[in-house]
Amino acid sequence: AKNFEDVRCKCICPPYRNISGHIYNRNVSQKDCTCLHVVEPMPVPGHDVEAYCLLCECKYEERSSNTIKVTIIIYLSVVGALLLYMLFLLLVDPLIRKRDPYTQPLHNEEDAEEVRPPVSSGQPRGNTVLERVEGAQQRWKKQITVGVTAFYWHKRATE
Amino acid sequence: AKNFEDVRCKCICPPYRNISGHIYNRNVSQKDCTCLHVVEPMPVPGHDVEAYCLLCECKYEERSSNTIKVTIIIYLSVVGALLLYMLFLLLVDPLIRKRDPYTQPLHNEEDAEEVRPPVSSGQPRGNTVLERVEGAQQRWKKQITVGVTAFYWHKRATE
Amino acid sequence: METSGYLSNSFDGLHSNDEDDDEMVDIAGATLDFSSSDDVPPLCSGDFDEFSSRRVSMNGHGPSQMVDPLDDPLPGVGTYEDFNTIDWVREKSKDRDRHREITHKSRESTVALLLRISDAFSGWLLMLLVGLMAGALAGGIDIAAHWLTDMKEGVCLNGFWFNHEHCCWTSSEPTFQERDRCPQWQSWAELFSGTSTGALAYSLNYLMYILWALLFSFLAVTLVRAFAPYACGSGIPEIKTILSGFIIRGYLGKWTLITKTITLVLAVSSGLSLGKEGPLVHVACCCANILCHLFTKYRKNEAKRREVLSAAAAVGVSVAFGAPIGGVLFSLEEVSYYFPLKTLWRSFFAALVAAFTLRSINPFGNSRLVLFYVEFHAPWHLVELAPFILLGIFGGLWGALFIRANIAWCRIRKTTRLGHYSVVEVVLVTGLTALLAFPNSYTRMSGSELISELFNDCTLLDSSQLCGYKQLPNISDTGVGNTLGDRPAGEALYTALWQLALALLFKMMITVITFGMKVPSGLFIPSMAIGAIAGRLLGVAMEQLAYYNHDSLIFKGWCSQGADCITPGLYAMVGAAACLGGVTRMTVSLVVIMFELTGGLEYIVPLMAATMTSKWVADAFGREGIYEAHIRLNGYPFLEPKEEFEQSSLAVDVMRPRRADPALATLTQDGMNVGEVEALVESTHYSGFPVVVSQESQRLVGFVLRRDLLISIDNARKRQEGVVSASQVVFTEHTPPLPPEAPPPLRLRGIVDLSPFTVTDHTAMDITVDIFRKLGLRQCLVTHNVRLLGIITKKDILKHMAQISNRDPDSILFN
Amino acid sequence: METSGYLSNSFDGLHSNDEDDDEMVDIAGATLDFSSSDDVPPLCSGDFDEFSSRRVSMNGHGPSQMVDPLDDPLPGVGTYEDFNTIDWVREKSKDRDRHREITHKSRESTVALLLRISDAFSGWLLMLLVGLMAGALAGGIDIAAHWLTDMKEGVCLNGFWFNHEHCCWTSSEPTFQERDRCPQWQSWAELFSGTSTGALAYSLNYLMYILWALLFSFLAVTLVRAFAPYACGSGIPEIKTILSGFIIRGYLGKWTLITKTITLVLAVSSGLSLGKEGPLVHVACCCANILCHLFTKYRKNEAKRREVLSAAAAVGVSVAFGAPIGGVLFSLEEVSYYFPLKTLWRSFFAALVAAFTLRSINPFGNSRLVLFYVEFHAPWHLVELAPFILLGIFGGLWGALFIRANIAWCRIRKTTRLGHYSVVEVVLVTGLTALLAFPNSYTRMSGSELISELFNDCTLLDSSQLCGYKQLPNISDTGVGNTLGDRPAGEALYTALWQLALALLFKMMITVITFGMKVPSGLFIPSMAIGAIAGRLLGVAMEQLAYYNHDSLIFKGWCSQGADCITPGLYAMVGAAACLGGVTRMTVSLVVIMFELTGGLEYIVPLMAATMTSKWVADAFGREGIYEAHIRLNGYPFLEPKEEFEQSSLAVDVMRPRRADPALATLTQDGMNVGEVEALVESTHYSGFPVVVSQESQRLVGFVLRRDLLISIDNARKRQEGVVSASQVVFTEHTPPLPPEAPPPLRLRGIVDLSPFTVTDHTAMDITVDIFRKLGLRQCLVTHNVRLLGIITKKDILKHMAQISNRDPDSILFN
Repeated sequence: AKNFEDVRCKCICPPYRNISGHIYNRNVSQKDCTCLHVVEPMPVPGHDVEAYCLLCECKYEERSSNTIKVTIIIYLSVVGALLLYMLFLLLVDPLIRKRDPYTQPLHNEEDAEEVRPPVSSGQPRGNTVLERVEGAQQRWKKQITVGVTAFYWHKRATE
Repeated sequence: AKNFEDVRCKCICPPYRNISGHIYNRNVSQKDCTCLHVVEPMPVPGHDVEAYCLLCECKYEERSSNTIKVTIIIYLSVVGALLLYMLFLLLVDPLIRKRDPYTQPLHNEEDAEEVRPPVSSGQPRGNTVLERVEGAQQRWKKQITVGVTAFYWHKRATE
Repeated sequence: METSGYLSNSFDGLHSNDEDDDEMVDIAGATLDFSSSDDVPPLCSGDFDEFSSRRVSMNGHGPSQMVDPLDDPLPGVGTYEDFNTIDWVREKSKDRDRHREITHKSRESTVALLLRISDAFSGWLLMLLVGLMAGALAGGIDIAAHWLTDMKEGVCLNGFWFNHEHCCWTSSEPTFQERDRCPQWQSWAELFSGTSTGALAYSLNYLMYILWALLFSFLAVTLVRAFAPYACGSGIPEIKTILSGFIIRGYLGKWTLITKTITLVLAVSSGLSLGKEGPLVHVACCCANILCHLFTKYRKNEAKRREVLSAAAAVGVSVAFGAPIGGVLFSLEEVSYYFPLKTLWRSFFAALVAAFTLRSINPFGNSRLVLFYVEFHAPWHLVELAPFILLGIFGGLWGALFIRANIAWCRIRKTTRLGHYSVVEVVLVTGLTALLAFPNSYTRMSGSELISELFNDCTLLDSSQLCGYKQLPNISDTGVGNTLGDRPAGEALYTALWQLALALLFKMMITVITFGMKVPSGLFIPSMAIGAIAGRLLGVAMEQLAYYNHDSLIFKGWCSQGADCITPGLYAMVGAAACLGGVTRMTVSLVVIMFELTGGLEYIVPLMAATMTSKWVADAFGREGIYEAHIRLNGYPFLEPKEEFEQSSLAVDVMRPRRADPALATLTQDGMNVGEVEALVESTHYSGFPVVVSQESQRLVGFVLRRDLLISIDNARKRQEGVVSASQVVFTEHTPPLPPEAPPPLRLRGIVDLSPFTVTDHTAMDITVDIFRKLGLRQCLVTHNVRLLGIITKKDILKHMAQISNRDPDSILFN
Repeated sequence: METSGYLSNSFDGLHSNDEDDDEMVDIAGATLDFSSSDDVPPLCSGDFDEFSSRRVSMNGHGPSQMVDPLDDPLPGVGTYEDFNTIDWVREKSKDRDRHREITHKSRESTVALLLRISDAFSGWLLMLLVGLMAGALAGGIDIAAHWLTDMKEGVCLNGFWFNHEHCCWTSSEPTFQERDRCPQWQSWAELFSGTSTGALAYSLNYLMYILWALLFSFLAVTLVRAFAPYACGSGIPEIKTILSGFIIRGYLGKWTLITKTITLVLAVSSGLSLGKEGPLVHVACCCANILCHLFTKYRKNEAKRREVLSAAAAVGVSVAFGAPIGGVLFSLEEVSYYFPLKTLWRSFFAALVAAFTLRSINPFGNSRLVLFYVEFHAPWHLVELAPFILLGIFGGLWGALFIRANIAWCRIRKTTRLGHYSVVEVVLVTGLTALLAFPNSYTRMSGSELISELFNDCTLLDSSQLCGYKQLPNISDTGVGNTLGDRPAGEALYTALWQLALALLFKMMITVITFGMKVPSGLFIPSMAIGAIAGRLLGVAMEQLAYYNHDSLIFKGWCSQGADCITPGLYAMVGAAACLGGVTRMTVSLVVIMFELTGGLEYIVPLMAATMTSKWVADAFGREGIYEAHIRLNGYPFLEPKEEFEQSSLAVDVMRPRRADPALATLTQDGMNVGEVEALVESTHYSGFPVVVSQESQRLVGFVLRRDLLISIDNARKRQEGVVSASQVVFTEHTPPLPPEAPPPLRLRGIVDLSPFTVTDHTAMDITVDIFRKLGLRQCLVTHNVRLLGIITKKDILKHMAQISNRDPDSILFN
């Protein structure tokens, strides 16, 4: 069911002879959205009504205030959640920093082990070839997201 | 300069109350192409004019009768020329047919000799390889334009 | 006699180099003076000097500098025979060489710089010219066709060149009910018998109608037969094939253009169930091809010319429907093969210019580009999607049925003796059409007028039979605006519906046998008319349903009493789109064309729903649209870019020679003499030969085309001293040491393509097909561990594909 | 610490196979529970069985049936590393194999048949989902951004979630002059001090405006930094690169989507000179990428996924401008690399669905999809083309200038220490923008509102400052209709013009430093705003000129006294198109977008003239649009499809190894052991190795990718018994006889691509570049008389092209 607040018929009537412009706004159904129904009181005498109404523009509009409400609330809660999570990370940061940074990432890798190729743990870590490949990426990342990434990689290494 | 005949303002007025529909058609300039200027005599009393005019639709239209005339005349003359040429070919046909069909095409080839590769006359005509290549084309032409091409090739060979 | 005609013709074809598309001139236009001015193109005055300098470098006394294998050293080398496929890579490479040379020269002098700039802008200039010419021609065709169509009915006393509408243009006689009646326009009955009513007048008009129709169609088919057999049909299948790289000389030539323009008007006016839209595309392409001769850049390069032709196809649709964007999308979706972004911009520009030209000619006198332009903005409801989808299903079914029936009929025409009586056929069909069409007012009027009437929404201003609703007492109170609420159908409307239903059946029958006759014939208008009739019928039915059941569950929310909730004109539009979509399988371009016709975005969703449904339904019965079906019927070598290659075969399965065949005919890079080469060439019919290091190793050096080889050898025998059958043919860069008494060798490295495309024998065919499509190859060599195994040509691929889908591989006729 | 972070990250990257775009989840979302549900995709339950069966066939006890070299026998084989380019041919071939298998299976059982049908329709279903999701997100973004923007101004007492307009929705208080004032909406000054006028209220509002702006931008940049650095910028350059085949993991992931959506609203609301249009394209692509995970067909195939992403780019523009056709053309012209016809239909469908979804959400409450939808049909005169072309020149100059200035600024940001202070930079720029923008009403309002106001034509119903013309006495006599004739400018209009001129200057300055900051930022709205201001200024000037000189030669014919002959809103529209065209170098798609915005075809010619001029002028100063410039600035491996390759170099000039380099590292098909292979792989950094018959003959067998090789060897060492460093690596089909005491050989034929692309050394580079572009190759081998000479990779080509145009070849960073 449509909320009664969510429909309106808005008539804009420009200045006519000596009557100044006026905006009329009423909650009526689409069928009744005509100048004759909405413009009340009619500022002109009977024989001028047709000419006056000709100049007016009536538009029927609908909205959904519920959609607006829900959207705004969802938006605010997501922003809030993100901010809280960020704060949490910032607060926990000093606590974690004391621990060995290398033991932490394993938590992730264990989860994903089974779908990853089993070779992942057998590969030597400090491989020079890999390092060279990584070099280019590192250069890129520095150039593109320098500053941003610093913060972010730092966090990752210390998680 | 615009021909006076080439502009019109056409107002179509639908049935209104007890007046039947009517079409008004006048040679007026674009500026004057409004119901008030074109609908004469006005079938309704003064206070109804605005309402009546609202229902009428006035359209200003232009054309160029010269363009039409010239187009039609050009078209007819091209058709005529083509028909005459075709008749000519049909009439001359029996006369030419008596001569050797092989001597005739040379007339064209001599004209175009200089821009064509000089090899064209040295090549043996009844080459079997060529015949085979041509075979496919012939098959195609028969299938696609059979009947039509018969007439046309026949003419070509006998020109 | 016929055979000799073929031979000398194809012989010309082999050696023609510059006047590539105007062979017809030599034939039909022998006494007209076109040929000489065209055979020596105006911009190509230095031909002779170039020729002699080339000859020197060709025969290689002195160090050869020809690093580029694609240089064309002889006129004729690097051109193609009729009914052959071009090599896109070679053509594009040639153009880049040309461009590079101009760029290089432009650094040297100001004149050359100016030449370079003019070269860069010649593409845009050409587009401008194409747009202007095609727009003007379309305007002329519109005016003439209108006039001739009305000629069947009567004549204007004001001036015989006016059609009915223009005759009554300034008259104030027409009344609201009979809008087209004015004293200046006299029907034949009025003219002959003085009366316009009664049985006598009716039969007189009937007779005149049939006689004119027969005359027009007879003239059309005779002219087509006499001057340009290529002018028949819609031309779109052939243009698709040409754009994909095939060469049909004369198909886009001057005689085709003139004949098609003239006979198109006649064919449309004769009242046959055909339209001018498809042929307009052909006309626009002819214009483009002829104008290409003005610019060296486009005259000499088949690939560049095809870019222009793609744009011209867009121009054709643009003027046919007044839809520039739709035209560009049509060219992109339906017609073109190679459509780079540059072409996108240019074709858009050309389409705009053409539409603008047409608008300034103003053929209909109402500033619109098409007769059936509509302008309504009535909203539609989501529930209406159901009937729209129904229309889509109808369109799809009709499309599938039409294609099957038409192809079957065309096959009969091709294979039986019926094909020999094309003139009789056309005259008979016209007579039948005219006989059946006259009594029914909806078939008597031309296709565009019918569509226009069906698309039209009934307002207070309309008085046509289709708007014959019962007058409600309170009509004048509905107030401001010209729209009307739903009303019950009246007597007149019921009559109209019956007539429409009969017209639908008649059009469906007659279109099947009309399309493919030997007159210019487009398919768009008949298909749209059929769809529009079906749509209008459904629309009126829906309207009445809504009127009588406006309180039922479905209609309650949006169809209150007196509201204008169903627009039958919209249904007609959707139906037209659906039928056209079912026949041609267009989707996006069709929606855009329809939406440019209506000028509103509101109806995109209904149109899209209908065309998509139509395409899916039609695809369920057969994957091909009418154009692809005709391409296959005629056996053109067309590699459908939309079709996916599903089989898992390898290159080795498709290549020639097959296992049982004799070994591949190859040339060695040295060691063969002229006589041997000639013997090899003449004993085979291949269009090209791989060059290998030696017969034993089969290591690939390059590829040489039969045509280039023949021309070069013949030329050398004529112009170069001492070349005899015993002369060695050398394809290497440096001449190997020869015995002192040997005749001078013939050096032919210049014509060898040193970078032929190769794939390994393990390459999957789907990848190979992709390469052929995307790069536009003509042939590709197959190697295994760098040993030459065989060759795959486009024709081999097409044959393979035909075999897979259980068709006759021999239906592919050309290379 | 940083280095170790990089390493372990990239190490993950090397071995991640399924969860290809969600690496960010492991990092930022460690404690959220996303990762586990995503790493094992819901539709891929049979992974384990497949794995073991594959292993058997892999190690080849028993006859190997692997004729197809592209089968992926191991998880990880056939995937790509981060920041690498995909091989389109391999991916497409993989998809065809998949499809063939399904087709084959479907003949066996009904279930498989159903699977096949669902597979065929999954593309359409995916498109539907993408359209729905992107439309819904765009609606949410519109609503939230509107609300937050108005938040800078005041708050609604009816409910804090209403923006200014919706707050006054039902109120009958607004008057004709002050349309947006109602008691429910309280500005901050009213709320705090109770008064709405006076210096105090003004300063309070000023302060609150700045504070909110600072807060929004600070939040935006912090969230981007914390959760998804990839969410910054417009995203179009990166999407272009991704669509061309590059892989940037996480760029289209969940975290990027969430962060971009959230921060886009914040950034737009903060009043910075940026728009939401570009980022909406990124958001739509993220949606598409995430939804791809639901369908095996798209999850596992990089090429198929890119087809979906192309469609998603169309969806993004469709919802940004309410222009479905324009969106499709934008994707085609500007963004996409590989755009088959199927994608055309699908993207059109998705764009329609998205537009429909957005319309049903109705974010602006007026059934329009964009704020600045206009609807006027005033005619224009041919003479007006001159000012339109002037606007085109302005747009072109501004585009060229903007690109230079912005790239210079971004380079400074990249190379100096400024880059380290992104948060400070964003906050400072926001502060500056807010400080300068508030006093001028035309900069205070949001970009879309400004454009909306500028596009608007002045009718009797309008009361804005821009319509401040002098009232003529006989106004009410003009009669029917709402249009007005030209009138002299009044006081209010002159004020507005001054403000507009200042706004123009300000916008031009601030946009240069805004674009490229570390917040989501689109360029369409600021560019259009600048053009619209310039256009409106010129339009009003023309109008006044016509009014005061309506008897002069130029205006006489069409500008009679009291006639409405110049529409300033149209000039604003043309100016907006020209500036946007100058910056992005779009042409057709831009015209179509503008024409969908206006809903009328009348203005195609003015728009086309302006955009074409703009493009030509801008191209004269530099060939690249802003997106290409950013791609090059970032060194992405992007092979521009529009650019022509002009040089006459040959493949042999570009290939590696060069003459001075050591010979090409190749593997032999047998005879090497695991240790040797590993040593070779580790001593080089090439991403692939050709396999030859023997080192002496260098006859090519195939090509094997480094990644596949490494994964296979490592896997074999772990899982297969007896594989040690001395085991022979065998790439042949049949194992050669080995000495009895030798360890079992490692058979790796399955990972060899037996049909690598080869060209001869004589192939011109332009052809090679064409092959790379059209087929989407990653590398190509160079042979001479079938002896392997070297290899050309995409990177080599890009480096070569950079060298030709005198750029630093080392700016190309990736493969």
